[in-house]
Amino acid sequence: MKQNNLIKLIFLIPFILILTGCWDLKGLDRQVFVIGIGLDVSDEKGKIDITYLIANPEVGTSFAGGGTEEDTVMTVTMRSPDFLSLRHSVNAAVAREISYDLLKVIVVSEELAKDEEFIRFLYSAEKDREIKRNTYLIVTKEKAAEFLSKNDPKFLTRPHKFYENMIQRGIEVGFIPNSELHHFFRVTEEDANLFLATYATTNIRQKEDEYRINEMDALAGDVRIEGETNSANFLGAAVFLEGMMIGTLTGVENRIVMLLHDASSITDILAPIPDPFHEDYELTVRIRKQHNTSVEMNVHDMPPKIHVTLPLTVDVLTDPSMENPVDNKKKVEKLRSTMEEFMETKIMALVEKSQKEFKAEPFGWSLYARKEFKTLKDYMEFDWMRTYPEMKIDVDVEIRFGQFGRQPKTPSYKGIRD
Amino acid sequence: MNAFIVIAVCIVFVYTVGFALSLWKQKNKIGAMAVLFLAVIALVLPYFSYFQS
Amino acid sequence: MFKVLKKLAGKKRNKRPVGSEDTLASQASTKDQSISYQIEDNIKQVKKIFHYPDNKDIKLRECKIGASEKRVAIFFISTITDVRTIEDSAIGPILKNKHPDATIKEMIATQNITHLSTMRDVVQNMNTGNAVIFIEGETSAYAFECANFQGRSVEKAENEVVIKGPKEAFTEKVVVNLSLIRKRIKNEDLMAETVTISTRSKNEVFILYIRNLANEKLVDNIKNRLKNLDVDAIQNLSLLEQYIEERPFSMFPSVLYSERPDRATSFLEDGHIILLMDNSPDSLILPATFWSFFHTSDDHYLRFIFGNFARFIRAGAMFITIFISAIFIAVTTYHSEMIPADLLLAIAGSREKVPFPVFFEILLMEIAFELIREAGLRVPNPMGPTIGIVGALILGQAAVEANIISPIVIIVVALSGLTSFTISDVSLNFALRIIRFIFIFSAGLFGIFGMTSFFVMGIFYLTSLKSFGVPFLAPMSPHYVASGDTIFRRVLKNENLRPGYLKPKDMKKKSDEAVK
Amino acid sequence: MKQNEGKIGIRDYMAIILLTLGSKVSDDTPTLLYKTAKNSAWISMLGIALLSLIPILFLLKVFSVHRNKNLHEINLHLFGKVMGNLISMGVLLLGFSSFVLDTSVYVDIIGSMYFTRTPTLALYILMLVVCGYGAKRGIESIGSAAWLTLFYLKATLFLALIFAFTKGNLKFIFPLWGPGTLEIAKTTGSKLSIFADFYFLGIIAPLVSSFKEFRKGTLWAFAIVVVEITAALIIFVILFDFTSIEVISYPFHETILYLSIGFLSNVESMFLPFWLVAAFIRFSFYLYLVVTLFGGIFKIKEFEYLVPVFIVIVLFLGIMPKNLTYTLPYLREMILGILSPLFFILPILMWGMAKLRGDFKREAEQSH
Repeated sequence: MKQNNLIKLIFLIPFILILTGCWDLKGLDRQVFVIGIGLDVSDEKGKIDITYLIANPEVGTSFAGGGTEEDTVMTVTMRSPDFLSLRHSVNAAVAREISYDLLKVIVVSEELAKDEEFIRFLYSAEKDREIKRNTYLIVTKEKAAEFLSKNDPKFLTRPHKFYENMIQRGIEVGFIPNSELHHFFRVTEEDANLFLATYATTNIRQKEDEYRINEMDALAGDVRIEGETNSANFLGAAVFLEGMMIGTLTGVENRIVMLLHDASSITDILAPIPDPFHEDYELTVRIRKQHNTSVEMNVHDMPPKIHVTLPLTVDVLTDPSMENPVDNKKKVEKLRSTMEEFMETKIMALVEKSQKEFKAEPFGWSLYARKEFKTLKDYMEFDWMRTYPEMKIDVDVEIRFGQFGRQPKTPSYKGIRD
Repeated sequence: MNAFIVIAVCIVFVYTVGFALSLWKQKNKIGAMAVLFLAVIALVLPYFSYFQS
Repeated sequence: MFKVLKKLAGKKRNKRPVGSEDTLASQASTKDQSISYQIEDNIKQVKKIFHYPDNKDIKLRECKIGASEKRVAIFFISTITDVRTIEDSAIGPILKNKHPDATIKEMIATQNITHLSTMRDVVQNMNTGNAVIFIEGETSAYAFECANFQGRSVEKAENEVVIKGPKEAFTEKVVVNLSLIRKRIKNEDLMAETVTISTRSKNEVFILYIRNLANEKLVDNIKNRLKNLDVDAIQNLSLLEQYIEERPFSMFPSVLYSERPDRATSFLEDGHIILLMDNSPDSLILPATFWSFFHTSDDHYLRFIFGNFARFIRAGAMFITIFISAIFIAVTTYHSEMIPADLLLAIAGSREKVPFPVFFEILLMEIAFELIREAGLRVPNPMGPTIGIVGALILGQAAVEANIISPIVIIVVALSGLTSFTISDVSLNFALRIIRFIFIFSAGLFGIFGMTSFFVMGIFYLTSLKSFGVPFLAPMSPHYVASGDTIFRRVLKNENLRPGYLKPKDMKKKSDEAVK
Repeated sequence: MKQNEGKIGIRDYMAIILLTLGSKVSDDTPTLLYKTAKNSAWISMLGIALLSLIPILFLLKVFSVHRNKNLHEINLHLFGKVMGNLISMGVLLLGFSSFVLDTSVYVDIIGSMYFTRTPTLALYILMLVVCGYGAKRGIESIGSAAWLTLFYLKATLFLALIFAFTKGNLKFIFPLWGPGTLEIAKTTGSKLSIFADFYFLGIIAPLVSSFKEFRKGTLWAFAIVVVEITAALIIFVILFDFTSIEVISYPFHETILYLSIGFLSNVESMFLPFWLVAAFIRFSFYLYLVVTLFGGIFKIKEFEYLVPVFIVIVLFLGIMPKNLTYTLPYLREMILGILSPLFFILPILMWGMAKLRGDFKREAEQSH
């Protein structure tokens, strides 16, 4: 018995040794890492122009062997039916194997995103094992190829770092939506909602009068930013319905969507809003959402009604009119009512825009509707998409004041000017 | 690869037949037949499933 | 098939050793005689057996008893006896004897004196350092103890170092070792039986156990195994270990080897059995489980949290030493997506100028490390550390500068080498180092899939392993009632049970009152 | 102390069940449920659990009077020599085919999700060699290995599920009744055999140290497994929503592909080894069961010598289905469909036979 085991073991060794093939082996130094994939319309039907943004691993490392003066990135554009076959065809120009391990973004030009065919190309991403569902989708105003090659981040020499940080920060402050492919597929398949994708451009307007000044209620490219900084802007959202781009949202609109949507991870928003005490000035407030939005729905009425209550905690951080609202109950009330009104109008404008212009909603309210139905069949018959534009929606903002800055009181303006 | 598979299958076949023989000697004839049957299946099966496709 | 193989395997085993014509037999036949009435014959006989006077340290002193004028012959081997004792307590009193009727027992002033009736006993006594006295006209001889073997004195433990706790270690003299243990267990139930295990050199093994604790079956099993050994000579315990273990080809040791009397004692108190032998500055503890190799005495000498912290570190080190090189290979060649982006680029960047694939690079450095290690061990003492520094630092640095090895590989290999030193048990240490290479191969061939396959096979192997009937991973699995001292230990007060896998006669280590 | 040679304790026994049944969340079992029960798969799972309890309890009842017999011996005892052997043979055949299908599903997962370029055959051989080695080492070794690794395997699974839960949206489980109660009931009926493994566990019943532990272990493990699978089913839904979940073939792997934990953005290769260990132990156990049952039917005592030949047969049967991703679910469903009624009826039948033969009365007399 014991002897036999030994013999078995001896049998096993060649099993393992001979069977080995190293089939999936890929040396790190024999790969190049794609950080971003750009998709553009091509004039040939069934094909698209695909651009790879490839990182140079040697940049940013300091080794005894001596550094190099090579470029940080390179871009390659080729025409291809999808981005699976391209991985090999691109080797005509690129020396090493293409790896998607570091793939962070898929960039789509607005032109292609608005094309009906777009969804066909994007779905090949779900088939490729190496493309992760947490890759971000970015829509650019110009051609994706142009965006990728023109974008020249400052300070962040590693391109993946740039995209990672830019998107992370953008989502945190609410300028851009969380546009993971996972959500794209999910929303598209659910077929009831709008999907929001990050909107970005390097095509910054040059004419003075077309700039918007110091306000985020704009799309990427429309904001005036001076000085030498990154050549790309990430602001606002591209709106997708059934896998096709149908419009855009500005930065502020995107923030509203994220505030209303429970699933978004927005933590706090710093924003200027009009000072109720003095027309010329704006107060800076920090808006935090501490509870989930409460959505009451009556789907059995015709038209269905939705009542949304948005509980917000607001810290008033500046007081340019130097009115010291903290002291005075009346002033606080005034502040509250004007603020609520201001927000409600902003929100209602967006809701109306979604009902009229997009005919679908990005707020995730269909999820609340689901609770009202017992089975999927009932829910399908209700047809959220068709019903939504006719719904009666009203939004109620409830503000609780938090802190009033580090030092709640300011000396009164008049007192100083005396 | 193929050669290796053939050799491995043959080794297993011989091994199992040996076992069947020893069962036969232990007067467990049904068992021996069953094991022999398995061994034959193991020998023939690769032909149909692996080498034909 | 398997029958044939069995036969083949069996045949190899039963091969008779070539040229087994035994001179041992003739040696034995001369010894089988009884002691003669004639002292002349006896002296001649002993002289013949010991090849006196060719054998230089065999001494014979002939004299006559002072009063009765009987002839007396005293034999001893001068190099292993205390000559002074012989002079003072035997030769002196015999010569100065005044009473003609006095027996030899009345004359000699040593602690004990034994009566020998065959030549075999005579030879054996002389070989163990006793002096033998023949007296004219008597058919028996007398032996008295005066053995004095040379050896070291008790020194510090070198391989199993502790920070806190006793420092003394076993020496090559079994008497000293036994005394070190007796010093710790002052109990008449501590048994120290001897078994002679070799036919030519007559090596003796002391089997130590506590009578009312250790399982009798276990003791009998081990005694039988020792008695059944049929070898000419087993010099010391390290060799004996290989004779009595069940799986000589196994990667894992099944007998614990310790040079610390305190450690041996604590195992004795748990119901284990200890083997001691002359010429071995250590003890064999059996049965041994995986955990006993993993533990050190320090774990219990240090306070609960510190001891467990040490264990935690050691467990981590064990994991690292086995896996890190393999993981590095698997991850960089098969699963590069799991490396964080910056690190991935850093590794890829550093590898651009390196000529070898990762697998080969790691293998190269691991082998280099093992070379340095082996060299450092064999080099004369003062040069040892120098070799280490030269090897590790200079070689590594130069290899990186010459773009032969990427710097990250140096980190990985250094880490895996460094962590391997945390396992103090020599056998386990070797096992881990070899297993590391197997993992490196499996990772190079199948990535994480290969590693996991091998790992699972290892687990299956470990769980089926037994040391003298005790599962290797007990009491963790299969579960036994025990003090719970496996990866982590408990508070000392709560470790109040003996390990159940030994089936000790008394499970409770402490009575409840003592705990309170 | 209590452990005799060749027997396993309650820990090892439970660990085996938890690994073999618990790892069903990570193969294509969820997909089969989602296919018809959609987002209410977890409800149908609870239904299956409730329904499975009946045969399991009957089975335990039967085992309680035949403590030293294994499944095959009980079959012989209850149904007579011919019928008993036939039933055991049928059970063996079904068990064997589901073993073949399960392994090929796993190999398909490994091949399509992690080792895309490695030939299936190579993966298959390596996996079966490891499992064969485990099966040859015997039930004690498998049990010990299961118990040793159980904690780590479950901890990582738990971690993955927790992270998935934080990423998901709980509202996706609505509408609660999914495709309607009828569909859910249908799913419950046809997929009952998810717990058919409990029937096969009867093969090792006498190897558990005592019947009390066998019963306790079975019931506890059953409860834990039900909770585990239900939780996983809910979590997959709230992560992917009912539309996507239908198209995903291996939800667990899709989940770990999507997850990112802290600074590690791709963690699937970190979960892979743990999942693999579970798979190896699971299939070692299955192989052991199949070989033991075969040995039992044909009275072969040294059944471990059969392992190599079974490996070869499984291997070449497993690679046979062409176009794995299309035929596998179909075959799997077929086997599950056959097993479901059998799993429900056989134990009741066994109980009935035992009742007829008066086994229970004798037991009662003995206890007095």
